[in-house]
Formats: sequence, C-alpha cells, structure tokens
Amino acid sequence: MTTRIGVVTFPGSLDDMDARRAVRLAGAEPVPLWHRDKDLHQVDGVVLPGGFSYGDYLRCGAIARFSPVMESIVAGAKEGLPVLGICNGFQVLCESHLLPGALTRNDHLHFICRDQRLRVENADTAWTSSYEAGQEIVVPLKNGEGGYVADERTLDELEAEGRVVARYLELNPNGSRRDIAGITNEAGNVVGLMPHPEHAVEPLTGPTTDGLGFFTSILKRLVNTP
Amino acid sequence: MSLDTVKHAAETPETELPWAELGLKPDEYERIREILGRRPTGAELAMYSVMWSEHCSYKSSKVHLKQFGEKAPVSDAMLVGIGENAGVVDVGQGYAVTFKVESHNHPSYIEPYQGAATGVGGIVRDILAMGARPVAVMDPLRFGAADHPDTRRVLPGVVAGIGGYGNCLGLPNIGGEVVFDSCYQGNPLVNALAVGVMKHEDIHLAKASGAGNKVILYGARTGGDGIGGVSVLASETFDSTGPAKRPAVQVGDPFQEKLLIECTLEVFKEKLVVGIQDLGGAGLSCATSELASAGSGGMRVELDTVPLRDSSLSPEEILMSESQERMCAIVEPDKVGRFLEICEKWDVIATVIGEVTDGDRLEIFWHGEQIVDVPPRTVAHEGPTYHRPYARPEWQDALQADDAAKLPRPKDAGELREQVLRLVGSPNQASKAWITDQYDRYVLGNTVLAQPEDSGMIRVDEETGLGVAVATDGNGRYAKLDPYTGAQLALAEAYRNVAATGAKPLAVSDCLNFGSPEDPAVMWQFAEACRGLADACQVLGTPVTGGNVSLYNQTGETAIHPTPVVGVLGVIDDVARRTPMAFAEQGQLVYLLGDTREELGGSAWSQVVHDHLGGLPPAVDLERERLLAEILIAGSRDGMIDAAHDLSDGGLVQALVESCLKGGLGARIVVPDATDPFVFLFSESAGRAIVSVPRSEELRFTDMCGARGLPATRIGVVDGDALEVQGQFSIPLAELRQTHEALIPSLLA
Amino acid sequence: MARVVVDVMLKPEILDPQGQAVQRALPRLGFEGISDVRQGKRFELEVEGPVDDAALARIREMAETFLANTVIEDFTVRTES
Amino acid sequence: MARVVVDVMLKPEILDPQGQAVQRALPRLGFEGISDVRQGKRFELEVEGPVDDAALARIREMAETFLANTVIEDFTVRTES
Ligand SMILES: Nc1ncnc2c1ncn2[C@@H]1O[C@H](COP(=O)(O)OP(=O)(O)O)[C@@H](O)[C@H]1O
Ligand SMILES: [Mg+2]
Repeated sequence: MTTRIGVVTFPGSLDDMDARRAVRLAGAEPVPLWHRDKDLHQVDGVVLPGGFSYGDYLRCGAIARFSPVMESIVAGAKEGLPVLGICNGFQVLCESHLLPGALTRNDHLHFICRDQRLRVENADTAWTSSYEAGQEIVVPLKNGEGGYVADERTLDELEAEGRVVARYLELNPNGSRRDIAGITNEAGNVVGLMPHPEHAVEPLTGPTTDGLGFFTSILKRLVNTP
Repeated sequence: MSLDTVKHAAETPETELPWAELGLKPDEYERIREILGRRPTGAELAMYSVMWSEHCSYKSSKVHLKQFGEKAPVSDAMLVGIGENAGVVDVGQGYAVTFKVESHNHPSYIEPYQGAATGVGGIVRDILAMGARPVAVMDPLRFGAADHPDTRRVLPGVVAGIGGYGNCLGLPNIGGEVVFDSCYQGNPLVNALAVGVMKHEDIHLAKASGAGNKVILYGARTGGDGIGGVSVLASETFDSTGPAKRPAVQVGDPFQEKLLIECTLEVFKEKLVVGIQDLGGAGLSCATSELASAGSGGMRVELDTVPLRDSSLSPEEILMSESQERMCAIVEPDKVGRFLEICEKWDVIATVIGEVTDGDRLEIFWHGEQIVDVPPRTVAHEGPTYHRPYARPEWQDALQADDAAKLPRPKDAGELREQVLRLVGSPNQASKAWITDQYDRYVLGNTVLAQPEDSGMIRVDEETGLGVAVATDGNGRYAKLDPYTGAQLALAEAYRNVAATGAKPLAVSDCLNFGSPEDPAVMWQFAEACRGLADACQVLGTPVTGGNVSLYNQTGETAIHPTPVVGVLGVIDDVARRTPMAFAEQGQLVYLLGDTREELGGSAWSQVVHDHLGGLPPAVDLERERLLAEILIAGSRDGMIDAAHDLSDGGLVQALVESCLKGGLGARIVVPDATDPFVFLFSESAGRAIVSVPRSEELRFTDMCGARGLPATRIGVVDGDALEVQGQFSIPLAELRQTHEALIPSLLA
Repeated sequence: MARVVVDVMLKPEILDPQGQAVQRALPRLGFEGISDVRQGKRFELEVEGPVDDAALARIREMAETFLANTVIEDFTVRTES
Repeated sequence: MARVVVDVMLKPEILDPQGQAVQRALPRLGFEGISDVRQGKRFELEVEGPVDDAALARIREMAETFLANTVIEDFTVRTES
C-alpha cells in the first residue's frame, strides 16, 4: 500500500506543488488538501508548505492557523500524525502552538534566498530518520521572517531534550537564536523547518538532492510502524 | 456637480471641459468632438484622455514601431504577434510560451517600493491574460550613480518592491540587469519581464464577442488609485509640473494577485471564458474599450455595479482608476454561475458589470443614465498618430570623433592588474548578489538556471525536459554613441546569452526607454533604435512579439541615454543539456570564440578608468552572431562544452573572472602572439564567447568550429585558484572575489 | 461608529531589528538624542455599535488570540475619539 | 527619559491590504461587528533630555522625512507618560 502524504494549499501557498513533487519523488502519493476542508482524507502524514498564506499580512502563519484544515491537523498531530511545516508551514505550526517559539523578521530586514548549509542534529524524528545525526546538508533557504525566537528557558529545554532538529552552519541567515533552523515537538512527529528541503530533490533544479531525506524518512517510518 | 449625461452633453455644446488639464491637445479635443458629433461627456473625456495618452496610444512611437511587423522575419514559431497583451511563441510539444517586458519607470521614482511592485504585478497580469500560467519574472533595472544619495533611496526600495511582490506571487526571479549611470539620476528605469506557459489550445485573446455574453469584473475593489496617472505620468515630465500633479500612488496587493492567478487559471481550465483583458494603465476605460473594439459587437456597462473601495468616487474616476489586481472577462450567460463559484472558492470578488451587445457602440450607464456612447475603436485603436520631427543631433559627430582609442592605457603589467581589479570591483561589473539574493529563484521547482547565469532557464515539461531560456540586455552607452548599432548590440547580446546556455533563440520582446519625443534629437535616437532593432531581428530570424515604450525619461532638458532593453526567448529540447557559465573542472581547455578587434568606444574600461564616453560602439556582425549561436547550441547538445559565457561589457577579462568565481576554479590564460594584452582583455568586440572544453572533446569541437568557419582560439586552461595571465599578472580568486562581491553591499547595506 | 486602537509591540526581551535599524540610521540623518527605538504595529478598528465593556472585552480577546502573538508580543487596547 | 510615540498609518485613500486581510479573517474567527480595520506602524522613541517644543519639532521632521513615507502615509507625534 502506498503511503499517502497530504500537502495543504492555503490561499497564498506557493511551494505546495514543489512539496507534492518531493513527496512523489520520494515514492509516496501526494494528496492535495484544501484549507477550507476539514477532511484529511486518511493521509499518513501532512506537509504544510512554504509561501505567504493569506498574504502573511498580519504575521506569518497567523491567519492560516484558524483555517478549518488546521483544526483537523492540530487534533491529528496531538494523536501522533506526522506533520512537517516548511518555512511558512513552520510559522503556522508555531502560531498553532504545536511548536514553541515564534519566527520573526530577519535581523538584516531583507528577504534572503541562498543555498544554506545545515547540520541535522536530531535524526530520530518522523521526518529526519533517513539522515545520520550530525550529517551536513545543503538546501535552499528563502524567507523574510525566519528568525527563530523563544525565551531562554524554552531554548534550553529544546537543547536539553534534543529537539533542535537542524542548525545553520557557516552563516546564520536570519538571526535565529542559537542558529536554530528547525525544531520538533516532544513526540518527534511534528517538525518545523525554515529551509526548503523540497527544493533540493532533483540535481537539475536544486543545489543538491540533500532534501529528499525528509520525504523518505516519513516513508521509512510508516513502513516500519506496525 | 450634476451628472454629465450624453443627453446633457448634446444639449450643452458650449460647456467648457478641462481637456487641456487632462493632457489633450486642441486638435485632439476637436477630433473627439468630430467623432461624437457633439461635445464629450466628462466620462467620455476621461476615457479619451487616458486612452489617447502617450502611454496607451503610442502616438509618438507607433509610426516607428510599425517596422517590427513590416520587417518581421517569417517564423513558424509565432502564434500571436504584436498587438495583444503579449506575444505567444510555439516551443514545441504542444506548448506555447508568452513573454513581455514593460516599464514602470516614473512610478518607481516617486515611490520605489510600490512603483516597482505594481510594475511586476502589471506585467504578470498581461501574461495571465493570454491564457498562460506565469512561470518566471526578470527585472532589468537602471539607477543613477551608485554612490549618489538618491540611489540609496531608490534602489533598495525598488529591489524590495520587486522581491516583495514577485516572491509573494510565487514566481522565481531568474535574471535581469542592474546598471548604474548618472544619466538615470532622477529617472531610474524599472523594467519588468514575465514569462508564461500554456498549451496551444489555451491561448486567450482580449476580445468581446457574442451578443448577450456577460462582462465580469473580478479581483480587487476599485479605489482612487493613480487616477489620471496614465496621462500625467506618461505625457509630462513630473518635475516640470511640480508635485501638485503627482497622482496618487498605487499600492499593490500580491496576495490578491496570487488569488487572481489561481482563480483565472481555473476558469480557463473549465473553458468558461470567451475573451479576457487585464486592467492596467487606464483601468476600466482601457479594458472595456479594447475588449469591445477587438470584438464583433458593442458593449453595455452599468458602471454603478463596480465594487468600490471608496464610495465617493465619481464615474469618471471609476473609469480612470488604476487600482491593481483586477481583470475583466467575457463569459457566456450559462457559464456565469460556474465562473462566480470559482471566484468564490478563491475569495475573489466578481461582479457582472455589463454585457456584449449586437450594436457597435460602447455604452456606459450610471444609475440608469447614459454617460458614455462612443465607437470603441476610436477610443482604443484609432487614437492620434504623430509624425514627430526628428534630426540627428549636431553633437553626435563630435561624440563619435572623441575616440576611446586615444585614452591612456596601462603602462605595464602592474597597472594592467590594477585596472582589472578596478573593473571587476566597479558598480556595473561588480556582483549583484546582494540584490538578487532578495529574490526567490527556486519557487515552482523548475528553475534550471538563474542569475548570475547568462540567461534564466525554466523547465516547461518535467517528463521530456523541454525548457525555455530568457535573457535581457541593453547598453545605453553604446546606444548613445550610435542608437542604430546600440539597439542591435542589445539584441545581439541577449541572443548570445540565450545561445550560451544552449537554447535556440526564437523571439524578442523589447522595452524602449527614451527621453522626450518632443525633442527631435531624442526622436532621432528612437527612430534609429527601432530601425536597428527591426533590421537585426530580420537577419537573426527572431520576430518582435511585443514590448513597451517609455518616453519622457528626462530631467529638465537632459534625457537619459537612449536605452533599448531587449529580451530574447529561446527554447531547449532538454534542459539537462544546458550549459552553465562556471568553469567546472580543472584541466579543461578554455577557448575564445570569435574575433577580437580594438573596440573600446563605450566600453566599461573607458567608463571605469577614464569616466569617458565617446567614439563608436563595437561593430555588429549578425551573421557571425548566428554562427556563434549555432556552435554554442551544438556544443551544448552534443556535450562538447561544459561551460560557456558570453563576452559583453568588460570584455574577456570580466567573463573570465565571472566563470572562475562561479565555479571556484582558477584559470591560466595565455595572450595569443601578436596580440596586445590590454586589447585582448578589455576590448568589447561583439560576437564572442568563452567556453571550456573537456580535453576528450577538443578535437571534435575545434573541427566543428573549423568546418563552420568560426574562429576558435585556445587561450588557456582551467587551473589553480588564481586568474593568471601569463607574463602579465596573477590575481588569487580570493582577492578577485573580495573585490567583486564587497562593493554593492558596502554601498547599500 | 467608534474607533478602537490596538497597539502591538514586541516584548522588551525580544530583539527588534526594525527598531534597531531605525535607531542606527538616525544619527546619520542628523537626528541625535534618541536612545532607543522600538517598532510595532497599530491597528485601528472601526466598531459598529457601542464600545461598552463587553465590546472591549471581545476586542481584548481578539488581540490576545489573533492580532498579537503573545509568545513574543504585548498589546494594549484603547478607545479613541 | 521621556517617550515619544509616532503613529504612521496609510492615507485613507491608499489601499491597505494588511488591514483588509485582518478584517476579512475576523468573521471567520467569530468576531463580528468590526466594519473596518487599518494596520499601521507604531514607533516608540526614548528621548534623552527634555521633550520640549524644539524636540518635538525635530521628531516631527524625523517622522516626515524618515519614519513615514508621506507619499502614501500620514503620521502623528505625541508624548506618552
Ligand atoms: N535586477 C536583476 N534581477 C535578476 N537578475 C539580475 C539582475 N541584475 C543582474 N542579474 C543577473 O546577473 C547576471 C549578470 O548580469 P549582467 O552582467 O547584466 O549579465 P550580461 O552581461 O549577461 O548581460 C545575469 O544572470 C543577470 O540575469
Ligand atoms: Mg551574459
């Protein structure tokens, strides 16, 4: 049976097509999910893609959080449904309080698009098990509000519990606290990531194919769980 | 004021209207009275004045633009030519591609962020209106001196606006230009290009046919944005009229436009649309009159049904408003329900505002009273035509006589090295990464090449690898020295850039940025540039499919350099065969293709080292450009070359530096015998490129060049981590990189 | 119709790059004597009906759950004439 | 140290996509009765020395030339305790 991964389209989502392509290249079946639709169509996992949901006019992800589909996703995530939020998706996860902290305006105040080196710190989450802990990868990064912030206690907790999933190497592109590029919840099923692994899945269109691991990880996990 | 109805206008012929304030000339106003057989109503006057403005009617330029059609080479690829929102080109496998470049110069000077943002929004709607999914944007930009305080105001705003809008639309930015020259102080050039892809059967046109079909306005509500903007902005220099006449600035809402795109593509997919037009300059005046004029019947519009953002707007203002993110569709009555449903799905407001009639008039009503009754063609397509006087300026001879050959040259190898560094660290040759890193180049996942490559390349079909490449170029310095040749050089460069990546050039779009057409010298530059471009397109077999003219780019009496910007679109059967610019492997051989003559007029060297502009621009040999392109395409297709980079401003040394830095590999270069090292490195002879050839392919490659008669000179090898010109100098890549990359951030960050 | 204003500012302990950029630019532009700048958001809400305690309470809830992200932002609500 | 607040709002005739997005979202979140939302910026400036007329005049100039883009925005300056 093929693994079905839902990819949500909010008005203003931009990388939804790319996320579906990445899911397909990883060998799973992408299932489009519509923001107004509560029904998750029995998917085995969900990707919240990048973009500017609802224009990101209030705060990134702030309006998307209240969409019908998010109600189901929040409920599902609490039951263990694997959810990956990329960029705007990460922002939606923080706004939804599935992940702690928030993403703020880049410290240099510009949108930045670059090929970013990362270290995968935690290779035990639903979305990172194809990697080795400590593995270095290069994937595109593109955001205007990607600076991860949380209070010191939360940051310490994330570190202590190994919940920092990925960290920026060589250059911190947005002023994220402790070079954090991605985090996970306590259960490891919800992951938020600022860089874009879905743009590094084909040699022709990405700087590397290092991003594919996020999408194969979920396959591996679902195949292995009874 | 009471409503100025058609009836009232007929009864009050003596009423004076402010036609002069709206930018109409006495004879133009007289002509409107003749057409209507009475005085126009206020609403009619509003429509004629915006539609007959320079910006909408091309009244000064169209006698020259005609040549693009008359001299157009026969091309099987051309599906839709000049006159529609954008041209459409067949790229094979059932796909068609549309692209167009447009200017938003004056608004971007007044309000850089919004001016540039709405420029992107406008060109994307043009592409969408053809039936295509927009897939990429590019932004040829020109600013005043890099270190001028106003450049610090204008440039970051423009770049943020282009990024803010394009990134939020989800369109990769795949290339453009950034040029600094004090002639653009006070007149920055913000041109924007968009590319779209569709299947042949999805091509849509802007015409209203079928009596009884409904006219649907959808997208943003109409507000007081840019009222009169078209006529004021395009027909006057704003500094001469003072700030009082500055129109309200238009604010873009890229999120609304993204919804408009998705919603429009969905109604296309369900074949719900008979004709469609975007609302840009001149807003509803333009959309209704153009749709009706191009269609078979007339049109009746109930203007009071238009959804407003500001309820105090008068009918004239509604007709002239340039509120962004709106489209107008013609839909059969039984499909209206489904059309509105799709709009609702995307949270897009849609309103039936009128219908196509079987008459031949455009009639507009306001709460039941008729305020417009005009033959639509007279508004949209039969505006005034000027044969403005033009004359070669008397200073042209002196300018051309002021030959760059006489400028002092570097005395020794040390000075040569120093001038190389000054060149690659000068504003126009320095890396633009600080700017282009603010643009998303990855979104949609089909970007195969983006800046700083020679052209941007987009995959069109994931299965077959079919793709298109686009490059834009323009060199105002060359065009100032000789506008005919300058326009041809712009085309030649863009054509060469497309071929350098392995794509076959197919078609052209152009944006002609000039000073005031009322100045015979400027008009001559314009006429010469059109003639040059049309002649060159004929030889290269690349028809002009559309474009844009921006006049009145001047401050007081001083015009900008004549600046024709040319975009070339090419096709490549399999993007996997593309050629990037970076040297990729140590030991590969570097070949220089083409002939190097001593050509320094208008060169980057003459600007950077001597602040000089004089002499003649490089000579153009279009047959040579064709041959070079064929070799570059064959080399790419057959795997004979691993890197290619065209030579343009800055000459050979600039190209070498860029190819080295991009790949992080050095090169050892040998100056050929009997060649002056300075000329070898800095000359800007056209029709040249460098390639890197794997040793295993050398014979095959040189045989091909030999057989076809293209000079190919082995000038060195990819090697080490410095750029070394033997017997002259060696510069470590780290030093080159520092010089090349540090300048722009130091000026702007 | 009455206007209610909601001001949203980053909490003091959260870095405010926009405010800092403004502050850094001021001396260059010839403005001295500003020791700190914070940049936040101001929302102007036009309220139908009376702005009584109940209405204000609802708006406070709206600010808390929606207009501000209380992980990083503080807000104030007030009526304006 | 005194605080001066500069509020910057888009001019009424200028499209405010941010405010509109908020307004459109409100009914969906169960907040009715808000007929218009405008979103602007709020700057809090900490001023060294006395906030006298001269200081306010300087800040007004700063707002005019720098904090606000008067092509599309209006601003107000006021002291806050
Ligand atoms: N404003 C811009 N936006 C996007 N890309 C740009 C811009 N300016 C320059 N570039 C890119 O930088 C590269 C180098 O620019 P340029 O030196 O003008 O190229 P060329 O010499 O081929 O005309 C090209 O890939 C061009 O597309
Ligand atoms: Mg080039």
